[in-house]
Amino acid sequence: MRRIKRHDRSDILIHWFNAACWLALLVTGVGLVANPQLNPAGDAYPGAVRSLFGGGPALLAVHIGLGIVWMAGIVLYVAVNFRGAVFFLKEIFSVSPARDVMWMVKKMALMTVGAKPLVKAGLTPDLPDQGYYNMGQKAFAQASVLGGVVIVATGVVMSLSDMVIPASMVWMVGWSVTLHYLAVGLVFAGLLVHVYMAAISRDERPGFVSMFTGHVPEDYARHHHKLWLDGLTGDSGGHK
Amino acid sequence: MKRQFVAVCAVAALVLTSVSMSFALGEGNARKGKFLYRKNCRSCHGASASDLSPMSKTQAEWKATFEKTDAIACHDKWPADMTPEDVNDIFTYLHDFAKDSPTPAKCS
Amino acid sequence: MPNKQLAMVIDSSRCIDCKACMAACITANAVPVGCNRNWVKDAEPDLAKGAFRGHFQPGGCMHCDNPTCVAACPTGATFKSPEDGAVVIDRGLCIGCGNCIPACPYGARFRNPAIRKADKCDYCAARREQGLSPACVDTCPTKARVFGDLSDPDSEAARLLAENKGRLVRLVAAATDTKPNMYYLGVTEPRNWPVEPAPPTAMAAMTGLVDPLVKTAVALSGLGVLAMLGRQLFTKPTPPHDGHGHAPGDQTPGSGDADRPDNRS
Amino acid sequence: MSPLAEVKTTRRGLFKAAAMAAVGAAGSGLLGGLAPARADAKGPAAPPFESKFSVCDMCFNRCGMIARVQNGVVVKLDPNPKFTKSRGMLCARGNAGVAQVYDPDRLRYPLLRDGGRGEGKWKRISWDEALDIAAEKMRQVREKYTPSGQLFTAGADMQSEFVSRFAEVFGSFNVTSHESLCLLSLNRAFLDTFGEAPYADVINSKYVVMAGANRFEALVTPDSIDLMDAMQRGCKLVVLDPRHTKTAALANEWHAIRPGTDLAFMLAVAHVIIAEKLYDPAFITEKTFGFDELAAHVAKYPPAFAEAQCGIPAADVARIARELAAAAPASMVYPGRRSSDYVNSSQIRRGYAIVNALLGNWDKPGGLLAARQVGLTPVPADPPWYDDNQEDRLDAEMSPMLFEHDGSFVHTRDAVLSGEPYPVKGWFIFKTNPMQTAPNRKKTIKMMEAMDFVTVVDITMSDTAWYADLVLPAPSALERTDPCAGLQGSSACACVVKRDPVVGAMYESRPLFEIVKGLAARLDLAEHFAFTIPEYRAKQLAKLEGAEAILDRDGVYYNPGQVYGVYEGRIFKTKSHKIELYNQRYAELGLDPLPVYTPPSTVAEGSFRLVIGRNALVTQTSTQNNALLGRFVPDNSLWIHPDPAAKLGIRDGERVVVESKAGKGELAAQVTRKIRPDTVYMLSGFGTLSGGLSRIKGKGASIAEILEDAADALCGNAAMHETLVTVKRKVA
Repeated sequence: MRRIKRHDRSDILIHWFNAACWLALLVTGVGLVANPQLNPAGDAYPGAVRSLFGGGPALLAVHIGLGIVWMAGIVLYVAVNFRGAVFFLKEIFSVSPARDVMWMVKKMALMTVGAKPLVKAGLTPDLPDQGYYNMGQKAFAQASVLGGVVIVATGVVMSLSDMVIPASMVWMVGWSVTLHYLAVGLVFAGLLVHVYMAAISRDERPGFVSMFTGHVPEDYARHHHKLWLDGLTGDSGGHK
Repeated sequence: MKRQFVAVCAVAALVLTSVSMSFALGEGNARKGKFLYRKNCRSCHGASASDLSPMSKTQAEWKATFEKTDAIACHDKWPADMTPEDVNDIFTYLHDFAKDSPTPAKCS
Repeated sequence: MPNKQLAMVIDSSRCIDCKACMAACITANAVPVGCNRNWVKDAEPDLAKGAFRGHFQPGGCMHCDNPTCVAACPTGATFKSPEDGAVVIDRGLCIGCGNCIPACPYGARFRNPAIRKADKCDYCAARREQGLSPACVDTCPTKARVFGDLSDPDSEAARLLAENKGRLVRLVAAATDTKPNMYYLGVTEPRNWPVEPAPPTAMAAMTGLVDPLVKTAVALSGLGVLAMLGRQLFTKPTPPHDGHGHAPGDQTPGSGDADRPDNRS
Repeated sequence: MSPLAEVKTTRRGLFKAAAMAAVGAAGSGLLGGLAPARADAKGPAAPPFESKFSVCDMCFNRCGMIARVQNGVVVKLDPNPKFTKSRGMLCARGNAGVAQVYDPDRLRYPLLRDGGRGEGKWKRISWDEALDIAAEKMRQVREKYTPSGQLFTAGADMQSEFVSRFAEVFGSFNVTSHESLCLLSLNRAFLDTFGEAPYADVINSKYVVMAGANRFEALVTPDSIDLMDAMQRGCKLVVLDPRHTKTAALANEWHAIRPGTDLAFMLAVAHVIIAEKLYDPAFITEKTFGFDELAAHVAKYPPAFAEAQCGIPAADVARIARELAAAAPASMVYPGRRSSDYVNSSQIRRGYAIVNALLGNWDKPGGLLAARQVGLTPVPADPPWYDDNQEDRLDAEMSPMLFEHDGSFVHTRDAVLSGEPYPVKGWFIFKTNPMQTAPNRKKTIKMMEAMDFVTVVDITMSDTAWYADLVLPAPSALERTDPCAGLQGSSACACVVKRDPVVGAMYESRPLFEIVKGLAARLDLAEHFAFTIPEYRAKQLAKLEGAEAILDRDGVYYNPGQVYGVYEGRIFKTKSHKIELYNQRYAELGLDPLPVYTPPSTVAEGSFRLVIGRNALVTQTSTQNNALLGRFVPDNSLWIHPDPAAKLGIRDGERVVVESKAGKGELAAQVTRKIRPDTVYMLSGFGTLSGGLSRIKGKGASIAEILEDAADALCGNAAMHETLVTVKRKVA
């Protein structure tokens, strides 16, 4: 079967780099929230992580360090593969309401409650054709990008709070905490689905594998990303 | 200082007549007296065993003491070159800064 | 409850408003210009009405048992020390968000412009490490400020407290009892100055809105994943490399749906 | 580049260097970095500090303290808990001693005037050059005008005795101290009543009348602390003050007395005590002189008289008299301290002394205490005799009851200006600032101008230094080895203290002792300073065996001794050898032997009596540039009552111009009911001329500029409350 190139090396690298950073930042970041009114991972979690890292200040330093690494990695990726980045952004933010939103609604229903309710609602269970990314992927990518921007911006503000932020702008730090938490929380909610879909769901296994190999089987591409496949010319494949 | 001393001693000077000295006690130069006291007396009465300072006596006591200089215990040890004026200066110093004087000598 | 409870017992009737406590504190703790970790309040009499008796009231962070500042801190940088019951700030963990400052009814906290972080009285932790009492207590001319461990009945503070049962005053905001560990003996003035803690909107939004929202989103998403997982576990597996994008639902037995291998998902 | 610019540049450069090495003004980030181990995880834990004993120098009280030193930097000053005179406390100023050491405006090296007097142009010179010049100028003055042609003025400092010693061996009779701008009237009055200036046993008192004193703000140890302790135990405090001071605010009773009428109050109290026979007849007979004369005298001063003069209801006056007498002998009229108020202040304070005598509180718990001998041995010089010298002090003939050791600054200044009785052309000043503390600054400037050469030794560029010819930098108290000093703290203690350096002398500063030693060497007087301070101390402590070791161990040495009843079997050091209610010497000099009430000058409509004072955060001008204290008292303001303020259209916080015959000043108005409508008040220590005090420059108004000069008729103490001023809203 023909294998179609879907990701090049920098795409794969940045994806897993991003994933690793996210995991590490999440583990450390959640440990930095210590307030009985919040404590998203339970009251014992912050203490445990802090002692693991040699105290709260050390944990904070590690978290900030990881954040810097994360940002630097992404910047590097954009520098190395600028066209790829632009393609990615273009793809994820091009949403066709009729096709993509309908896809999303149907897909969510099929994945959880099955086709019956769809039929009852007068819809066919057929999913509209999708492009390079399906709408689920787009939605999560959008959340990741927008959330990422918020996370980075607020993270930078918080990290700089004791270096350059003047007294009159302390409110920014306070709001940064809130927005950082909000953004991480929402992206994390999406992340759960993403991880499930990619790593656990049998259906998406070829997509998962492509994140290592860079290639997908043609029929998988046809089934899942028909519009993309249709748009490809020649054998060279790839999305560029 | 001089004026007050004059006033204070005016009555006394009239009443008292000096036996051992040829002139009235007082009206000497207290500053010179301080110098002479330190030069001549402090070797024995200095800041050592037998402390003696203006504060050691009242004005009346100093007066009584100096009315009979011959009777002062250490009189024989006084330097030969000490003139009656010198003695009067010393008296004036001791008297002016006596413990019941208006300006007692300072101490710690 | 901490093993110890450090506290200050203040006889404000002894205070002469000389501000030695403030000067000592500034020096001991390098408190920057424009900030103070402690204070002396002045209950000025109304001279126009013939009153003349004033009252001076030394104060500072009250190291409350129910600290609203701790509740306002997102990172736990401000916490009640489990060792001695003091409310302290871990500067290394403080991210300078400023949430704690308006959360204190006593105005005891400030943003230290030199370090750009929250600051306040820590009962002179560094001095205590070296066996000294807090600078304000040590220096106070009239010994209006007494400091000690309330759990130690032999401490002067505990003794004073025991001796003055029934005439102890704790200054609290009208609607919020933070259970301060600063006790005033007998009459003290002024008394109505503590304000209601007012954590900034950012913090209120975080605890009241953002946190429930995030947790709900994560919970829903988690439930969704569980549902999908459940569906996946109880259906027959799709061949891993057939490249067919079968939605799991499609293979659910008894779902009644036709198998549509050409379904483009 | 002008020399001034050069000096300034260098100063700034040096400051930077010093700030790096040491600590900037208190509160700077640098101090933070050097503060004791902080809960700052970002820096390594600071090492534990060294603790060294010292003695505070931020005012005259000399409280024992412990300096905490870290890496050669003083980071904190704490009270010495073993120091009972201060009851183991350190006030705000004491705490601010750190900021004094690290004041960025500290003088760094000798400066020679390089422009007009007061113009602020200086040339940096070496110490050798400085001492050569100063000595040569002194030699010239001595040759031209006799040794007494050189004036010496020293503030309250543990090295000031070396100024007196130097003056003595140099041959000058003209030494003035800070005291004649402060407390001589009080000393005069009590000395002429009891034969000595007493200590008040406040802690054991049950009833204290405090007039013209503000003990809860102008701190005196142990009195201020003891007063609070006594009050906690039920002692009643009655405050007479035209101002609502913090002392008044804490008192049981406050009467806004008309300024300058305290004597009427005291005479009326005496009247009531005598008329109602509230005294102890045995005490009166046995210990006092002139009771009958007093009784006849005060018959003229019933409480109604006091009411008319003081504005205090007669019934209150009588009641206070009765309450005082009922609590006697554990009751007192607090003697006070600064009494440089009126031309008749000695007589006013005689009134205080007489009431105390009637209360029979002398030498008794809760009353007035005699000085106790601490046991230090004086180390006198053996000065040469100069035949070619003046007869007496310059100001000797200007006051009938002058203090030989203190003189009168106000009179001395007049004599310098007139050149009579003889010219004085050289002036050596150590750590005192008459330019800012003596009334009528214009005259002090003229006095400076009349001088051939003025040398000032200080730690910062005071206004006085600003007008000098040669300015020599001295180390602060924490950087010096100082001789022992004997201190008495009322009934608390009689003790000895000393100073050893806590840190090394900063910059090129040299202690006064080294300076006069250097001058003496150049003037062939070296033999009189042929000792070190430790050697000098050993002589001082000759009779106190083991004292030195105890001083090293505790920071203070106590000489236990009898506190009460020391006068049993002893005479009073007065002419009659009794407590002189009636002063015989006054009578002989043609002065009032009993204090005769003279009303203060009338304050006309539209004018005010200016009263001055200080608070617990200010020691006149010696703390004026202190960065820490400046946080509490950044400026002075004019207290003015709302009624006259309204008439004058002055609102709180507005700038006003205060003007007297002597001069004027501009400052902010503080419209407050804390002051009588006929009186205005301002804090001392502001309105400087010096360009070397960056923190205080341009702030507030100077009392010295506005106060007119008057002097106590008896002892020549400055009379600071005789000045009437007008107040106008400053027109922008």
